[in-house]
Amino acid sequence: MRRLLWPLLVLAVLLIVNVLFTPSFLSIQLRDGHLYGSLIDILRFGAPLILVSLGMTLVIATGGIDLSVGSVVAISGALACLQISQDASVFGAVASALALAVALGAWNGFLVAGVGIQPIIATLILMVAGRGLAQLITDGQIITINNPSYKLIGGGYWLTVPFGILLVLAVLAVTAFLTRRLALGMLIESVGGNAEASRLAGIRARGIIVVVYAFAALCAGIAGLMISSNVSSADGNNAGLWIELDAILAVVIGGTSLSGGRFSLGGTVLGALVIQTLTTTIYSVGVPPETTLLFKALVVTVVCLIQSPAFRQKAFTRRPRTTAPAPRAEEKAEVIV
Amino acid sequence: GSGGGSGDGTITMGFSQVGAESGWRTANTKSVQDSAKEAGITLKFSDAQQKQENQIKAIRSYIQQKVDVIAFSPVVESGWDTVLKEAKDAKIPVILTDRSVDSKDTSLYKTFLGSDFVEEGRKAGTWLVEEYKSATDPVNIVELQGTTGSAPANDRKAGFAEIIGADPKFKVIASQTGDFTRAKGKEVMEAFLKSNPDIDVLYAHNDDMGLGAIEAIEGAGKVPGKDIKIITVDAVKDGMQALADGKINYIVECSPLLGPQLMDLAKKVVKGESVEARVVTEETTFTQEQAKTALPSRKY
Amino acid sequence: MAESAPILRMSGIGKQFPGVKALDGVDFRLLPGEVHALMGENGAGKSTLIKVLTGVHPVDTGTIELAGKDVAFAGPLEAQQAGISTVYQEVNLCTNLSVAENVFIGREPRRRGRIDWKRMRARARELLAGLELDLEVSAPLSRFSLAVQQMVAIARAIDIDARVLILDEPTSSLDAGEVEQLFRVMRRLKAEGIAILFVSHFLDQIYEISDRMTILRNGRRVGEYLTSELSQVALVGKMIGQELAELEKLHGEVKVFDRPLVEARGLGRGGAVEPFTLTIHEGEVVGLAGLLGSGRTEVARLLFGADHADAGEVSVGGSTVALRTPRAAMGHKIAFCSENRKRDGLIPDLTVRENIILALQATRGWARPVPRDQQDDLVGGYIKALKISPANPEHLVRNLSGGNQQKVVLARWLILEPRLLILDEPTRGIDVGAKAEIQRLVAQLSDGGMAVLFISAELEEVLRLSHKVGVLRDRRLVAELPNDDALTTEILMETIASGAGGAPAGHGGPGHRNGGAG
Amino acid sequence: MTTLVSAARSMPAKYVPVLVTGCLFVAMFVAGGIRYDGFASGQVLMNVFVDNAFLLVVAVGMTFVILTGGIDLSVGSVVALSTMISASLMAGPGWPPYLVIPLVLLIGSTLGAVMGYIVHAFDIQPFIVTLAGMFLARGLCYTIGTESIPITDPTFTAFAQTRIELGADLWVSPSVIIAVVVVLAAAYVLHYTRLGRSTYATGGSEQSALLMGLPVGRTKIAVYTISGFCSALGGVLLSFYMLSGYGLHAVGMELDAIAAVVIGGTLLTGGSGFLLGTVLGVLVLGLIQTVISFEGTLSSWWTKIFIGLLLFVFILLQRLFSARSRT
Ligand SMILES: Nc1ncnc2c1ncn2[C@@H]1O[C@H](COP(=O)(O)OP(=O)(O)OP(=O)(O)O)[C@@H](O)[C@H]1O
Ligand SMILES: Nc1ncnc2c1ncn2[C@@H]1O[C@H](COP(=O)(O)OP(=O)(O)OP(=O)(O)O)[C@@H](O)[C@H]1O
Ligand SMILES: [Mg+2]
Ligand SMILES: [Mg+2]
Repeated sequence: MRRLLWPLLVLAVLLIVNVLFTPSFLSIQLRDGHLYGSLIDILRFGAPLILVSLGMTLVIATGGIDLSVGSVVAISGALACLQISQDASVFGAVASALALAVALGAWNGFLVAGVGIQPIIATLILMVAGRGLAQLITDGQIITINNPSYKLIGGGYWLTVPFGILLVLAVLAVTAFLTRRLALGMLIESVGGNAEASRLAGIRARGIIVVVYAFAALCAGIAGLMISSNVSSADGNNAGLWIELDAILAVVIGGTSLSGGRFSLGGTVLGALVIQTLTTTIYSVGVPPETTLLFKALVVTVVCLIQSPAFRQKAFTRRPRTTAPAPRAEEKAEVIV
Repeated sequence: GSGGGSGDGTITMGFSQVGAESGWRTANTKSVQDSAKEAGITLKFSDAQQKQENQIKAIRSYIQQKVDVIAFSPVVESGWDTVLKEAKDAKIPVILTDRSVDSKDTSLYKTFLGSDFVEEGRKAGTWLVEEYKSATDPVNIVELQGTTGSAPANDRKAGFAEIIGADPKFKVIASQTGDFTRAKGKEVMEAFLKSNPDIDVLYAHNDDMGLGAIEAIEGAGKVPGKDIKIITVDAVKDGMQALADGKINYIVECSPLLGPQLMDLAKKVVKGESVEARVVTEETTFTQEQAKTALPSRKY
Repeated sequence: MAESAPILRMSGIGKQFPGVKALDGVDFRLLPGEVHALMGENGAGKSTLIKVLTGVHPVDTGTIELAGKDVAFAGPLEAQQAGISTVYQEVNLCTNLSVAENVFIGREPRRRGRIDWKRMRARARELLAGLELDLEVSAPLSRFSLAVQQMVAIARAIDIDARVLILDEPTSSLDAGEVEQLFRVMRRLKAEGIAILFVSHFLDQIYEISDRMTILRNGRRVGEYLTSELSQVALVGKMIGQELAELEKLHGEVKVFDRPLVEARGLGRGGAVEPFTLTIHEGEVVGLAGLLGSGRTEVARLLFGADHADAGEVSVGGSTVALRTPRAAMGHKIAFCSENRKRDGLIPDLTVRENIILALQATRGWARPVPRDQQDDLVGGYIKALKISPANPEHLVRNLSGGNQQKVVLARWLILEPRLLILDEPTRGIDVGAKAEIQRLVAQLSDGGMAVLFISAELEEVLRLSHKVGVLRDRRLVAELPNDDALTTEILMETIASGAGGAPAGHGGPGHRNGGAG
Repeated sequence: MTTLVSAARSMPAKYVPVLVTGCLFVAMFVAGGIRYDGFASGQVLMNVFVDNAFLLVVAVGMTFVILTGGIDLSVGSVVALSTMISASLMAGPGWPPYLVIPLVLLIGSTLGAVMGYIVHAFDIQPFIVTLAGMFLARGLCYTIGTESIPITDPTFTAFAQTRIELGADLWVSPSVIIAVVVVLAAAYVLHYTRLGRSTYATGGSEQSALLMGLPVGRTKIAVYTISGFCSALGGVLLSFYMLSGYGLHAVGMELDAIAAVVIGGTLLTGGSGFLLGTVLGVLVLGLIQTVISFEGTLSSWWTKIFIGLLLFVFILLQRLFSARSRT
């Protein structure tokens, strides 16, 4: 996988920078029967982003985009916490939150595939209204809950490993199975690569698009549960704010083109890890908040430049080039008949 | 019939809120709405979703709708002159809540009702200085700032820095934005804990970030409130609970319950009575003991 | 013809793509006032040579001289400015723009700095009239068939004042009449001293128009010959490196068709094709003949459910069916290989293997993948049968040569083993060797009971393959002729021109344009 | 002689979406007038312009970029940066506006040109390049200062508070005039210049445009430069509107601009759309905002849900009507 080489390199450089500032950065200990260390933190906090990005990858591969994932994150967390705060069972709360997420995703898919609205606008509707919905559920307050089994999802550990990481691995495995073992991946890439040709090849593009948006929303829903469970509270306004942007960025860093077609799940995971590592680096290196964004701009620029073959070629090989003594062809005055 | 209420005696107020970005803000909105109902004032409410341009638009539309009085919580201090002048030309009095504006022409608004964020920062600093009065070792402080650039973040940081700056033993070893949210507060604190082995004090610009940080501290095997002392601002219910539980050491109140005071002012202003140019909300601070007594009656 | 100094000389040109050596030390020269044919099998490197010349790809080795000066163009823009006008193989126009703009974009007539739309449209109309094409020039190009688009691309290229004109397979979907128009213009340009580089897989066209030819095989130059001195047989031999067996007669014995497979009754679509009635029997090959834009493609699309019919009905195997989507048609084992491989066929970013099994996979749904070894068997088989090169199933389709891409699309549909296979210009851009192979395959399949609807601008091909020929004119099915020994291309041409009882085509007045269309 | 393919006489088919959008806008305005007192006045409509002049200018730049099939996420931050630079230069060193404004426009255009160059020369996806630009511009704002800086320059304030009376008790701000001029100029460029036409061609098919010998690279750099210029100009107009510079101004404005362009019927994949559509898109967003403020009793969350609903109904009707009239 040569494509993944460059994001991997950037990730490595970021980690090295961290080690220079915090020598113990790479160490992982067992504390209270939990794995503990900065690397674990990156995975743990990166888990929701990875999930959202996985769903986003498939959406982007169909040539679409989903701006509503952030709102779905908030909605699912809000609904689950609301129910738990009203003494519903954790299982019921989780199930209904995810069901709602899937329904919202299917709605997006319906607008895109059924009504034919451009994806960015179709999902913008839910992005705006969904925030409102999440706040409606929480009544604008932060719902705080205290439930150990719910806490497991985003803040707990299982066999010393943070449960969130296991959850991500599971979703990743399922996604990889569906898309790479079964034929879903090829059909998605085909629809994203050339929609009309796919239709004429007999692919049911509509169904696939609805499934993909629903899947993205499901991933966002799980991420929402994780985020709210991690802090034992649901914040309708701030949960998942701007996560769609980070997710799209992760997908793009991972080498998937925004114009649809080929996608790479591994690349996306790597992209999300780069973003999360960058965030952690900013905290632990002590970049002042005012310059955080400059730092981010710098890293993103470097990442995208280094990933570009054109840039590498221009930067590392210099080939002299003769140009034509180009006599400008004049326009014809007369039309030849 | 919405506008021109002065004739039939009922007052119509246009209120432009910043947004609903936090529980604090929601409590603020609710307080305004409830008190308006109690005071018999017709309230036109609009949410600007954090955007100054939306607030300007809303105010302009209130002028268009000929309300009796306009109240709003400015997103930012600057840039209100134009629209306030329009309000003045239309002879509609304006009340500022929560934050002031920096206009030189003070005739553009009748009064400003709200908290003083710098003062809140100072109160937090003062408690800290008092708490470590006898200590000689350096005190390592980490700070969780609010949203970069937002007024409370700027002012609470400045007020705090002003007080502790007097004594070189207080050192802010790390300061980072937590966007006023629990999740970010937790995430940033985890990173702080990894890169800075000995943290003595955490100053968070609001309760929510403090609450997130508490989870991070517990996760690192330390005891919040003991190993690391915690100061926050706001005094929302969850924060007060943590304070009473001994996980937070000190909270500076920033009260969102401006509604009753606002309605009183509005009535006076509409009648043409003179009001004070600056009305400070009644706010206090809480220690752990005070929290235990105050908690049962806490509304938000 | 007197040998003057070459206007263009390429020497020792080499071009390496990842995994493929597309050009290897090729020498090439072009004289002013000649039509020079570049010949070779699919994937021989013809298009690559053209792209390297015009700066689409940088050269690896070798030099290019234009009028005695060394040049290396950074892109088509520079090449164009230096006087090289090119029609690339795939129709490369902006279909979202109007016809007139496609002809003139980049060189729009202007008045006081602003584009003079009126003059531009007028000139476009005039220019196209020179090719005997009467189009609504302000309509977006996407509305027109591929053949028309090809003509527009040609019109654009010949209007650019150039010293060198390059035409890479401009005639692949043109009918005989259009080709004649093109040749007329080419002869005139040639007389003006312009050097023309011409690529085509139609040997008759090459012999009609070209003065000289250069033959490529596997990226190497075989040699340069005067057309008059090389026989067709020798040419083919040099292209494929061996003698081509005589085209055997297809469809040996006369068959009787008594089991109708697909019957269209009064099927039609307003503005596209008038209601028609057509019966296709099992094992029968039905050819469709007609001029450019006569509605052949529309007939095919209706039968496949790619477009909605607004009149009539279709029955398959005796029972009336609704062909609302391509998927529904595929459910009845109807397959459709469209004429526009770039727009309606290929998924450029997928591999050859994936493109070939796509339709098969679509019929199975996403949950039942075609097992990998079955994929490899099928794909490997067709790569061999159709001589797809490079013979690597994991190659990206976008990197294949035009002819090889066409074979991939064909393979996709052959693999399905449908009961009715609709082929719209299936041999577009395919070399002589492979063309014979495909024709043999079609004949073989129909002998095995498959019905074929065969559309081609090449009447010989239609005649060779079909049992029955439907003739379209002005979007109307005007005749259905049994392909007995009496039917010749001349008769066919006559039918096309006059229609069954229709008046002979006049010269393209505006009234003519909508003739026949409802 | 050849049989000819005719184009049906449905020439204005490409104008249908814009037409439908326009009609729906009018319908929405009428509905508002029926529902709310004081809504159906000319000044309400004028205020939509006054309150959205800067967005209009920004959306014009975005239209260029989207027409080439690209996207520019940096516009909001560049707007903020422009307000910040203007305010700080006038407040600190006391530069006069006639120096500050050209400088700001230059900075915006340069930022755009650099992004366009990177997109073109290194073949990197516009999304990621302009996202980096977005971080950069916003970061530069904070480096200048985290507080909001008031603008007190007399010329500036005078300009900001000028009202241009249109008669019949209607007025607009000078910014509206500037925005209208920008729209007209942009429409001219798109329709009557080679740059405009190669913008459409590049969006239709970049590869084809390249093979047709169009200056694709130059076009791409040009559209991002235009977008940068428009954002900077939008920033100047926003400074007039707000009379302050602030790093948190115009957060998320890129989404508003993109939404306006797309609502106006421009395809995000490029190559198809009209500037008039963008104008209508901005007006629709503005009108939705106005409806919200006239509604006046919505809680914060109902506000969002209501905006979403209005948007949904609008888009749905737009789709349905343009689909129907096409067949
Ligand atoms: N961009 C590319 N990347 C990789 N390989 C390429 C690329 N373009 C062409 N090739 C390869 O170069 C070889 C020559 O292709 P080229 O298109 O020149 O053939 P051609 O002679 O024009 O064939 P055809 O008659 O089918 O058009 C082919 O093997 C093709 O697969
Ligand atoms: N209403 C219309 N207005 C303009 N053009 C149309 C219209 N309907 C169809 N066309 C164009 O004309 C073509 C109809 O001709 P069609 O392609 O069916 O004929 P054909 O015989 O296959 O011609 P060709 O050899 O050009 O492919 C369509 O492909 C389309 O591009
Ligand atoms: Mg070729
Ligand atoms: Mg055809």
